[in-house]
Amino acid sequence: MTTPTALTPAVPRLRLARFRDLTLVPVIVLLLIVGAFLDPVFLTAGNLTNVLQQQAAISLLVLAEALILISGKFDLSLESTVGMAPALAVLLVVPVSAGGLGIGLPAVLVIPLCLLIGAAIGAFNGFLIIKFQLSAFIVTLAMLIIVHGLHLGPTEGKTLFELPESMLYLGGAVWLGLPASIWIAGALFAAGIAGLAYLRVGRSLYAIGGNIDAARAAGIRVDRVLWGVFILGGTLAALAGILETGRLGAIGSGMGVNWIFMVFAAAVIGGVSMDGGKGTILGALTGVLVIGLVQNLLTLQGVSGFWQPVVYGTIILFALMISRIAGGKAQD
Amino acid sequence: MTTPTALTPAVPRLRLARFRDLTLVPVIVLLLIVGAFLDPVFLTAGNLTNVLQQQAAISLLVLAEALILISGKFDLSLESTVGMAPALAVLLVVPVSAGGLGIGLPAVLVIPLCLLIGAAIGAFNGFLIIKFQLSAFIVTLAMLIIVHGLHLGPTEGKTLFELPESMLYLGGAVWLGLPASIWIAGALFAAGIAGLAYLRVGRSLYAIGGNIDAARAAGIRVDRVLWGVFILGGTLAALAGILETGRLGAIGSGMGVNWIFMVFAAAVIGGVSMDGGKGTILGALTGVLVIGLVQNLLTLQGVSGFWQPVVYGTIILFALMISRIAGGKAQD
Amino acid sequence: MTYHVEARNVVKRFGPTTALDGAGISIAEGETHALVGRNGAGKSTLVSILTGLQRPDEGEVRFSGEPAPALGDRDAWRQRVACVYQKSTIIPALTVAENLFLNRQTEGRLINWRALRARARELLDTYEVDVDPQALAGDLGVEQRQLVEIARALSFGARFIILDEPTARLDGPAIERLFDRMRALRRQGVTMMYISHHLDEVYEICQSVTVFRDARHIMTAPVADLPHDELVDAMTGEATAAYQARARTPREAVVLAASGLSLAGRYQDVELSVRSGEVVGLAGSGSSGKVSLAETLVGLRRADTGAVTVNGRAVRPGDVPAALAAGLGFVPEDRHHQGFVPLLSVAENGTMSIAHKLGRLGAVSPARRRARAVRMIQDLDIKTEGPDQPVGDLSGGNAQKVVFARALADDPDALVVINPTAGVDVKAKQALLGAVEDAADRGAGAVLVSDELDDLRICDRVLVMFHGRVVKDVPRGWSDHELVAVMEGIEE
Amino acid sequence: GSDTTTTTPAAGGEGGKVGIDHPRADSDFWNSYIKYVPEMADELDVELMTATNSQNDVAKLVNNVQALIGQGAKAIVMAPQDTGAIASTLQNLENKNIPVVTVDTRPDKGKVYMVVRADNRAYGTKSCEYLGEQLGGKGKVVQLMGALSSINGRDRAEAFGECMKEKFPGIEVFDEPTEWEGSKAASMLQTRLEQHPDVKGIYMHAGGVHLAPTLQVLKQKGLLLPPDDPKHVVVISNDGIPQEFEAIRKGEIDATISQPADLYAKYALYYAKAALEGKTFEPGATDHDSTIIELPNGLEDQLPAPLVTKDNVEDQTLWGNQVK
Ligand SMILES: Nc1ncnc2c1ncn2[C@@H]1O[C@H](COP(=O)(O)OP(=O)(O)OP(=O)(O)O)[C@@H](O)[C@H]1O
Ligand SMILES: Nc1ncnc2c1ncn2[C@@H]1O[C@H](COP(=O)(O)OP(=O)(O)OP(=O)(O)O)[C@@H](O)[C@H]1O
Ligand SMILES: [Mg+2]
Ligand SMILES: [Mg+2]
Repeated sequence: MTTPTALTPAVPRLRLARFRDLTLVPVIVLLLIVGAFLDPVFLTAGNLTNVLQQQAAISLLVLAEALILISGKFDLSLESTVGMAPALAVLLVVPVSAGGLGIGLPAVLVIPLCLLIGAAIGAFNGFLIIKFQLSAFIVTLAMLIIVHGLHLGPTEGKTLFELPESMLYLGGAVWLGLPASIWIAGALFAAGIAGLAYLRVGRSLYAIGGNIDAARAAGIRVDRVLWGVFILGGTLAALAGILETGRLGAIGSGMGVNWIFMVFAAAVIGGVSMDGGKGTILGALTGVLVIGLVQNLLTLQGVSGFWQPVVYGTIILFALMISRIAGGKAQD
Repeated sequence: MTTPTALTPAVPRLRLARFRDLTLVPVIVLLLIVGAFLDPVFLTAGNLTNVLQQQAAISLLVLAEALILISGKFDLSLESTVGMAPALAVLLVVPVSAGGLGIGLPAVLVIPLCLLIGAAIGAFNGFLIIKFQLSAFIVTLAMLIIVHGLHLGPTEGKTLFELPESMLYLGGAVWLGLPASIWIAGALFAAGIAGLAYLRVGRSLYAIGGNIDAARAAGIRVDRVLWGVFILGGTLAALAGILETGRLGAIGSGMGVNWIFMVFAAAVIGGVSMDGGKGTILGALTGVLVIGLVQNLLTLQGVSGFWQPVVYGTIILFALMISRIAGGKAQD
Repeated sequence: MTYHVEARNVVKRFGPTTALDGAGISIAEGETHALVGRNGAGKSTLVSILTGLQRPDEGEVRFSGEPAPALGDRDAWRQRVACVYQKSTIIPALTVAENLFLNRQTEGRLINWRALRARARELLDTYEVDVDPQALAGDLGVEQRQLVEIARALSFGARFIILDEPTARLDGPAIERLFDRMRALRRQGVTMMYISHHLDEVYEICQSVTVFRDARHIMTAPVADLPHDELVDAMTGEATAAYQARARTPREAVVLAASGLSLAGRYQDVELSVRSGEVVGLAGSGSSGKVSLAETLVGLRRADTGAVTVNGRAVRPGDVPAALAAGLGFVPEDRHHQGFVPLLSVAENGTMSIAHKLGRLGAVSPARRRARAVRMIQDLDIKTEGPDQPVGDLSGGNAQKVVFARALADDPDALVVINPTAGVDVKAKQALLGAVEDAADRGAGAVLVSDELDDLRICDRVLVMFHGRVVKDVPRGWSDHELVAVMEGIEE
Repeated sequence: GSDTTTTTPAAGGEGGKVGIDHPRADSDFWNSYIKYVPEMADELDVELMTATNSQNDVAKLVNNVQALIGQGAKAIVMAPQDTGAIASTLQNLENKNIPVVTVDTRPDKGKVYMVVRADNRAYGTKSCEYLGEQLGGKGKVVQLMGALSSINGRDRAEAFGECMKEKFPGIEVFDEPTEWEGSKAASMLQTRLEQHPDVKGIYMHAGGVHLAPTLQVLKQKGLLLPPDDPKHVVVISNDGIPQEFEAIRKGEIDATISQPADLYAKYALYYAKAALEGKTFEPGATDHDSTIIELPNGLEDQLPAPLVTKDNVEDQTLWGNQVK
């Protein structure tokens, strides 16, 4: 019945699909070339390392959001976790004199505590969204506000700068000539790429995001997987907070604030669909890089602060169009 | 074979469906009762009028966003239009000495110009999303940034104090004992409720948001309708800007900034689905009222600024749960 | 005796609807058991209960005498039962290979994609499904997707397999291959439950049959000693005669015509003219281009060359509203995809394309809409709680009737219906075919695209397409064998 | 006074390029500052690099500083709006021997060459004293606060609150967290006036965002009355933008504290240049009506922030009277 000829388009189509993760690569190449012409500093190893280091923390949020988006959900509260988890962890360990809560847990616990707080926020989100079947968008929007309040409240909006050493280490250390945060983000992205490609649970995210009923019918433990993804997301956001804390040397009340839009922008221009089931971690990574390079270039060029948003937004639109044209499919 | 009895259950179902728009009514009643106990001023006509007036501008954004969400799309850039459209319109008419661009169009044109600018932004969004088939989320995210930049750039971030009289009139006038902005918002909401219930084009929004291919196959001119919705959305945002300008007496560079999250929160707790095809304007209105009352109550109670977000977010979560329980269906 | 599968006194309610009201089924080891009933009788609901997707409000399910596993224990369910659901469970963004082995991509820890592809290739070959395992499932046609679903369900090695209307989207040869497969499985002792609205299929491969009506169990009997009429009567609850195609004489006026129509990769040089009062069938095997052609006639596609005229006037190509305004009515191929808006009511879906006639100045009068809908519900015998029920809550066949009702809503001069009876029960099928014939009797011309030979019997002539070309114009009075031969390109 | 310094520009631009980061572009005060910077650079003959803008985001500030260093900055002028989170950047700059002048805020930790600022706590105290005296030590006062996450907002609020408690215990203060948003300010003030129609005084943290909404609400409530009217609400603002002066002239508000945008720009560059020239400074009075004080991590030049009332609003040396 189906003639063999009908099958021929499959092969080029597949190649295209592979490429679809990498539609931003030409954009990145273009940015590198244009940047090199505009500023001699741009293409130096030092500057590019800076870009990577600057994007390390936010890239973890993009990783988290990409996982959540692929499984068809949504998490806005990640940005508040970035500041709140480290802040609360620090308050639990430092003495009252340094602004602490007077609980005085051992300082070595600060990092595990921070990650635990992130995981707990993710778990709570997951609980409301999965068990209560509430809208993910609005739950995590409310949580964005609440979690930020739980940062402002106990710190009274003050910056915490007397931090345990361990809290500062990761964000500041240099391993084998590169900042540790680059290694960490790199390793996690590699794990994400591999996990989503080669693990059953990774593949199940695509199934859940693509057709949740079908996933359930195929025996995937949908609720458990989704919950896990939210917890992982919160944990990654807390880790992003740790890296950022080390980079900045303190925890300000504005840490993470307004990151989430950029996070979505990076994920979506990188090919992750807001409708779930589509996109790759590698694509999301290219999205992060584009945004980092554009920001760096705007800084180097000293574009006036007033007009920066216009230039910046326009470049995002262009990246979007290129990925649309290269990808060939309507976006959603 | 269908016996007449098969038709009888229609009545209770209909009633239930009607109620679903109004799941927030118990929340509103609860807020009113609690508020009356907490503060004697709360339930006075003066205070409630204030709440309405304070919510008038943002409610127009909620109206716009509800229309866009119902038709299955998304617009984040509305918040930037609120400040940019009035600012640019003012710059086009005021003299250079007042910070103007030196174009010097007649001052009576300022309101039509402002609405036109809003419509143009909506049209551009629609163009990219419909004709170019780009992701609405990310297009309007980029536009949020760009449009805000187009506000900051020409004004150089300055607050515009010297405004044409007509720009201030609507936001400040009192008609029949109530602020004009309440009348305007009320009239537009009434029009929205009626239009979505009784007009062909209004019903077509539900069809498009519910199943765009089916809408197309049923002969609805999908692209035209969607484009119209985006243009209407931009225009309403510009009108919101006019009302807000009149209320504040000046156009600051932060006008509208960070509104969009509240707008979504109001629409979604009011029962409008982020997935399109579901929700009513009346529901969205109840969402706006809940948010306005909560804010008012927090101010009256003088809750500490540090903890306000926590209280606020928690109340949104509760409203969400109540509307989930009353609505009976899982949200998305 | 212990049955392999048993459901007893199952009650399942959805809000005000009772989908199952103390119904049950008992299936002996190794038999192929048919479940039949009208649209909305509760068949698919029983399927979701037998596969552990939904919990019955009352009643119990037993496998080989043992109580069914807990709802959360998906692995236990999957060992006991595999299923081809009525609703697609294909994930469009994933490849065919992955869809076939969803959640069992590997026994070990890491997925070996090469091995997975090979397994998929092998599986597809076994079932003679000719698709590339690396293609994205979303790029497949309706029929190919269905074949992938079937191949997946049969490949689990489960001892009990449910097939819920697997043939609704398949053409003749594909159905034959499926039946060969099912017979082989039966020889291996596999128990099957088979749901279909094609009763001759029931007689062909099932040993016993259970009939549901209005959410209740009506009867269970061996197929062999059950006359066809009795089965139909059990389903409908009344004496029902077989459908008789009517005789007609088409008039002179051409209401729908296409000339020189070509669309690259789909069809070439199509000439077509449908006269008033004439029903023209469009037949062809899979991928013959018949659906694309029909979609072009109604404006869903734009041809590369050629023109479509309705009542002698040219219609703007690729413009559905223009086609509707010119006097066309149509039923799209896939009701879920293009047919209806699930959240909107029966009334709104049914009147969507005539909304401009239900009020003035762009308004729609809810009362008039309701009145129209009540008439539609009665005319086509739609089983619904009323005009305000969302179409998404209707059973498949009833949703199809709503889509059909819309096509007829405007008394079209020309009617284009694509697979109109897919998933529709015997009685409904009669109603829908009757509606096409009624329209023709009123003077409309109709194009009926179908894979079902029974549907094509009402046609005054059948155009057969092969590889994108109209190869033969077969007048009334053909035999199944004759027509199939032309469709398969065996005979010119 | 402004132009009383006697610096002689020693061999123009000797020390190298000065990198400068602006904190934000969306407030009137900072925009005036941004406009003064190139003017003052010309005047002082400082070789200024293209300015970066960190848009009120300390993470961006850190990135910008990295970029400025990469491009060869030898001294950095910045205005970190988050005074803690800049610590490791300052450490970094110290290691590289790059002197830092901060404007408006005083970093909590990390070496700075000079902090150029008017004392934000002093704003709060001065405003409290003015209001307290005008109201005779009793009545109700609304404080429209900035963002609680900003050090300046917090300093003003704390000092104002402490002073009120100490010196004017008879005054009841209502704190409104407006997040520097005009919209919130209008709503909160309106609500508070509804609740307490007898509010007698208003303290606004930032004229740029709070002035117009406050006037609008007062007008709507019929409370925009001349100073001699018994129902007049006493309003004091902070910033010193031209519109505040205009309102003082009209009698709509009573006073403001002029935050010297021009002096911020001027002395930021002055000290940056001095640092490059290897000059050092000692705590004590300066030649421009200010005092340098010693900090644990550097020095701070506390520039004068004059109280402007109807009496001195025409003083042409006020920066608000100089902008066009
Ligand atoms: N999720 C649901 N919500 C509300 N009603 C439902 C739902 N699922 C099924 N129903 C109702 O239950 C009844 C039985 O539906 P079911 O799908 O089992 O019928 P069926 O026998 O499979 O029909 P068909 O032959 O058309 O597939 C119908 O009236 C249908 O409207
Ligand atoms: N999405 C697609 N992309 C590319 N080619 C396609 C696509 N869908 C169908 N085709 C090709 O178009 C031609 C005609 O397809 P069409 O769907 O009209 O056939 P059909 O007769 O309706 O088949 P069926 O009975 O299987 O639905 C076939 O050669 C088919 O392979
Ligand atoms: Mg069914
Ligand atoms: Mg087809």
